[in-house]
Amino acid sequence: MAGASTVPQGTRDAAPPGPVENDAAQRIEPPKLHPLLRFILIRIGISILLIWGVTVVTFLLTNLVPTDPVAAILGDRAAADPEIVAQTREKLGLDQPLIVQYFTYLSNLLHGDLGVSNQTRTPVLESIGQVFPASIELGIGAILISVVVGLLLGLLSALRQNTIVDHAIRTLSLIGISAPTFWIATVAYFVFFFKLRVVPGAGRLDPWITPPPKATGLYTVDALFSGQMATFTNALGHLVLPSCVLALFTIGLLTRFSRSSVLDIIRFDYVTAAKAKGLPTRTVVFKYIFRGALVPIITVVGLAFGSLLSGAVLTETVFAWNGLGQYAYRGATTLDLPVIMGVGLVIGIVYILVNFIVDLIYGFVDPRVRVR
Amino acid sequence: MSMISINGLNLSVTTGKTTAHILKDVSFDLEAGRITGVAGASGSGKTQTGLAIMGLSPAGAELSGSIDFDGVELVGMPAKQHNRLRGVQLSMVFQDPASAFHPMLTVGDQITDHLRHHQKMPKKKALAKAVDILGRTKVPHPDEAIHKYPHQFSGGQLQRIAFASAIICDPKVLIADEPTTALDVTVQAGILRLLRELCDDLDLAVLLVTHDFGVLSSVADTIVVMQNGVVVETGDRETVITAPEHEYTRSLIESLPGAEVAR
Amino acid sequence: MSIGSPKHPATGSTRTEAATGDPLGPVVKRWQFRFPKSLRTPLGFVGAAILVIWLILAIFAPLVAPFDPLAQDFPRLTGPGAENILGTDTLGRDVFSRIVVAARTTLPAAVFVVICSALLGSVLGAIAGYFGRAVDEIIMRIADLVFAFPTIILAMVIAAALGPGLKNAIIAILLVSWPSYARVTRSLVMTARSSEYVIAGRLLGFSAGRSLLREIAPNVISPVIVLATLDVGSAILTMAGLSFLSLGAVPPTPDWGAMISEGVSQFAAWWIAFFPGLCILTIVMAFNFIGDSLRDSLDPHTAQEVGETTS
Amino acid sequence: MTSTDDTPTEADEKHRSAETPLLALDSVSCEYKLDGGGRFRAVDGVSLQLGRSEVLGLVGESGCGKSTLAKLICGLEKPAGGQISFDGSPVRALGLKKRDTRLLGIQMVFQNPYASLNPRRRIRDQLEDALALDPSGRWSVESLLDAVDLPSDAAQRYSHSFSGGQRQRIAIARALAAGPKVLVGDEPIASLDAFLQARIARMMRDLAIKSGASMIFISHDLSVVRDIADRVAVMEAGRIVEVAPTDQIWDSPQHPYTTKLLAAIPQVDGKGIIPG
Repeated sequence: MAGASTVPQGTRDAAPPGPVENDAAQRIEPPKLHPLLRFILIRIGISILLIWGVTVVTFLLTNLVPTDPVAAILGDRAAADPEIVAQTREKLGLDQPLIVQYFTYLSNLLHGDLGVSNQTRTPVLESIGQVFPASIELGIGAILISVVVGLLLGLLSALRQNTIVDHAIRTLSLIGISAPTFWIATVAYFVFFFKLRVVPGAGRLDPWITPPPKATGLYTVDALFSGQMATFTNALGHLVLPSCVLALFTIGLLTRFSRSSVLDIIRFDYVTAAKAKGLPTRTVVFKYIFRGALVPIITVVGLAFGSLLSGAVLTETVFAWNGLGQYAYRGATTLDLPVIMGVGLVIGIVYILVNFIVDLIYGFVDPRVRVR
Repeated sequence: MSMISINGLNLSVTTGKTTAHILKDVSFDLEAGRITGVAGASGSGKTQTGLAIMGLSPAGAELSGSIDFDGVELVGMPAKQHNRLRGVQLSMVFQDPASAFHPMLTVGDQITDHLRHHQKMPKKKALAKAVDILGRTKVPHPDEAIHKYPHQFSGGQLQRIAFASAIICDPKVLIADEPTTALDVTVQAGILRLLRELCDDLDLAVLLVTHDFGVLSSVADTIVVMQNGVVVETGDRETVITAPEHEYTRSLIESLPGAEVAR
Repeated sequence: MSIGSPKHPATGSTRTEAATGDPLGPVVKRWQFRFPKSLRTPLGFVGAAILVIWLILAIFAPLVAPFDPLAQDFPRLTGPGAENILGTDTLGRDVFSRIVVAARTTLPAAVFVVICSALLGSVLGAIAGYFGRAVDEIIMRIADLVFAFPTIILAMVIAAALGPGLKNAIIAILLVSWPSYARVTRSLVMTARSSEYVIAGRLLGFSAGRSLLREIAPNVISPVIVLATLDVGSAILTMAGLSFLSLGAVPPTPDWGAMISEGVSQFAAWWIAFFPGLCILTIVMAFNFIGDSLRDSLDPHTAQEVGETTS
Repeated sequence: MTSTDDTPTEADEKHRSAETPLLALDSVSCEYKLDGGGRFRAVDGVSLQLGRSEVLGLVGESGCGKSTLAKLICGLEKPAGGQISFDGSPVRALGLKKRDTRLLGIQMVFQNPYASLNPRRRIRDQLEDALALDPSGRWSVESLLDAVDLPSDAAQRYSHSFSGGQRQRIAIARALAAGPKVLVGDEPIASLDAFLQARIARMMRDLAIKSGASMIFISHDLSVVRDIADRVAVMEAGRIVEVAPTDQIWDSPQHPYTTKLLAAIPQVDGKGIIPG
């Protein structure tokens, strides 16, 4: 009975600084930095360490492996002459102790010197600078497609768990991550260009169209800025097939991952609580379920970017897309070590930076990191 | 007249090829201004009874029988129609307050989104009402609380916020599923007192699901004892606790520590 | 009142949950072979079937292949037809024979590399996870360094430095793939190490080795097997990628990746690239189907550790 | 109630502390690092003694440090300060070493019955591991299972075929099999169905005392502790605020926090009185 309950003397846990919580506070030595600042500083530290580690890896691979750089530079005939070899070694600093060589290498890197291509004799960094925007354009196209499609398919699959839709999406995504991207590229190019003629041919633009004035190096963006709509449409048309092909693998990856994180979230009480408030399905799905699943998904987008970079190296050649990938492909097939190492270094650093940004987004999105 | 009248309610859940009968011929009433406590061991179907009223039975569930809510039949009601009752007339509070709130949304957002949806109330007005309601459920500094995130509150405070969210649309029925189980004993008393006050002041029909006879003895007006999906005993609080009729109820009460001393 | 007596009044509740005989169900046999049961899904079945076909093809390749895969006996670039059922390549070799013979190197190489990296990675991961501190830091920082590169990029850099060839490609893939095992095993071992049954064993005086081998290992091994199954697929893909970059098996050895590479410049002769790619697709798919079915049979938490990503 | 039959008088209490206690904690502290930086003092200068054949109840609310204290006693946490001694030997943090044989007399029953048994090993194997430590040979696998009311064919099974209450009884059997002198129960009944809690707690006390062991029973449930403990220690915010014989705690609590805890327990009397 209501009447039987005794008169409250102020509810204990509600009284603002309750005695128990006050004591608990005394037991905590507060962190010296704001958690978000600490989080960012740690991420920066880790990224710098990793980038340093990447330089060590590329240096060691260039210097410790059986392939003799001197022989590669000199060619067979000159390499047979010990005197020329010795001279070259000295010129390249190869007679120095390894640690000295590393610091020379590092200081060269810091001055933007990634070495010179054995084949073309052009500085590696310069060439990378020229082809980099093409890959960025392709990468952005592919990541946009794969994030949108992957997340939606994953969400759909999870919300329709164990239905025919779910099974179909799961099977397709498994097939998607099973196909070699460079093969899909070949087949897609053959079908859509060679047979059906629904997409434009290789390259970033039709050969008779001049590239837009260079600002960002991304043809679509530059064309828009300079108001050349015809060039823009053409560049966009050329972008469609390569980015879709490149996105295929990451779509599979993201679909599978977002499905499992959504299934994870659905089990939480707060989803039931949202339903118990009579909110429309749309709100429950997008405000509650999707937002919860987003945090783990964000981190995977960083990983997905890595597979995009790998995919680019293997597919750009097929589309004659003059980017980092095609540059790397040429370097690999001619065993041009400075080129390969340069590309490896640059991609490693880009990948680390992307993951750093992804971590920051994560930190800002999740209030448990952001708010003390 | 009863606010909710459950009559011959059956619930079976089919997963794959197996069908489990969760509720068998369950009947009892909820009355406005009274707390009906449902007791039972885990797996007795007490939680599923509450979820059935809310229309939130698990996937693969089949309901039969009747749940009459103020003249409206809830069993077999179309989902959309049920959705218009949820949060407005039927509301619910969960066991673990830490997991019943979305960690990435502010408290103010979460306790007003159904108010804004159902009553089309503008955000500003809704938040003002939220401050009001949080004060009523004795959450400290309500005007600051609405801008905070769930992890910034203790379990007891979050449960008070959950009660605020449950009553903000002036519901007629409140289902409290083990609302104090996750809390410390000193915090529990405050939450029970809040539940009693809300029930009396707002004339709520409360369904209190718990396995704790101490809780039932403190706040329940009527006690329903369930075992394996069957109601084995229904009666007023004092009778069920001091003179249980059914053997199962007796064994439950006798298994409590120090029960002899209490009598 | 007698304490702890089974005749305590609380029997009401114990009657439902206790105690004797039948409610426990049948006793489980000790070494039950569990995999076939978890493969009893449509995907698992399809995967197993495809894999069996490939195994048969690879084992009996010399009998299956109609011609010498290296012999340049035929007109160049003939489309699929009666004699050369999948056509001929730019040097007039039979595509079908080359495809079948290539399976004999790809399959064992992929399985070998996965077994090695699973062993290496999970042993390192278990050590890191169990002993923690400096050992953990060293092992996991090296792993992080590998993770700092996209897989194929690092494999490409290593393979290029070592020089082209199947052996070097295998070394490269081994070097880039062990860290995922290390990471998963470490995390599983850390969870197990702090779980109460392992602590109970430590309190009974188990040594670190005994607790790792007898208490933890049996609970970690199946997720590692699942990961390895999924990983055979990625190993085949990486190997094909390296061959595509001319960093895999050296010509004229038949190799799927290299065949696709050859086909890229021969669009009109689509069959040169199409069929080897189909081979890669089906066999990777088989391993992914099997791995996915196995993964679903793990408990949800462990399945999450195995993860969706093998980037 | 048996627990009150042999409740020590105050004189007994003094006498007992005069001889060397079985387990003694001397101003023990423990700190944790927090996730976002900062530190948390979980246990703050705790001194406590446990006599022979005694059941000590340790009560407090969540986060008060009672579980950390249990880990410290078992050597599973490294103390930031103070000493723990068991039967004359110092308790040192276990780390990665094999456990000191002199400390094998401290065994523990954990909170979560679903994690305390190895899912991949038979119950028999797990019990035999523990039996190997007890030279007296007073227990066998069968007699252990019988003592905790389980059929002897349970030995052949894996843990997944048992309910939570059954698993916890197996965990108790395993701890007893090692022939402990001190049995530490860290919230051993908290995950069980309410109607099983008192029964399992009484079973633990009964078996511990019968086999000549002492027990530290950690719980947030004061009424269960009252049922089975000889003495009760009340813990608040990392400190022990009051230690006294069980009846004394109930009848004349000295510390305001003890009073508050006791006042918050709802009575099962059907009178509709909200405690506190």
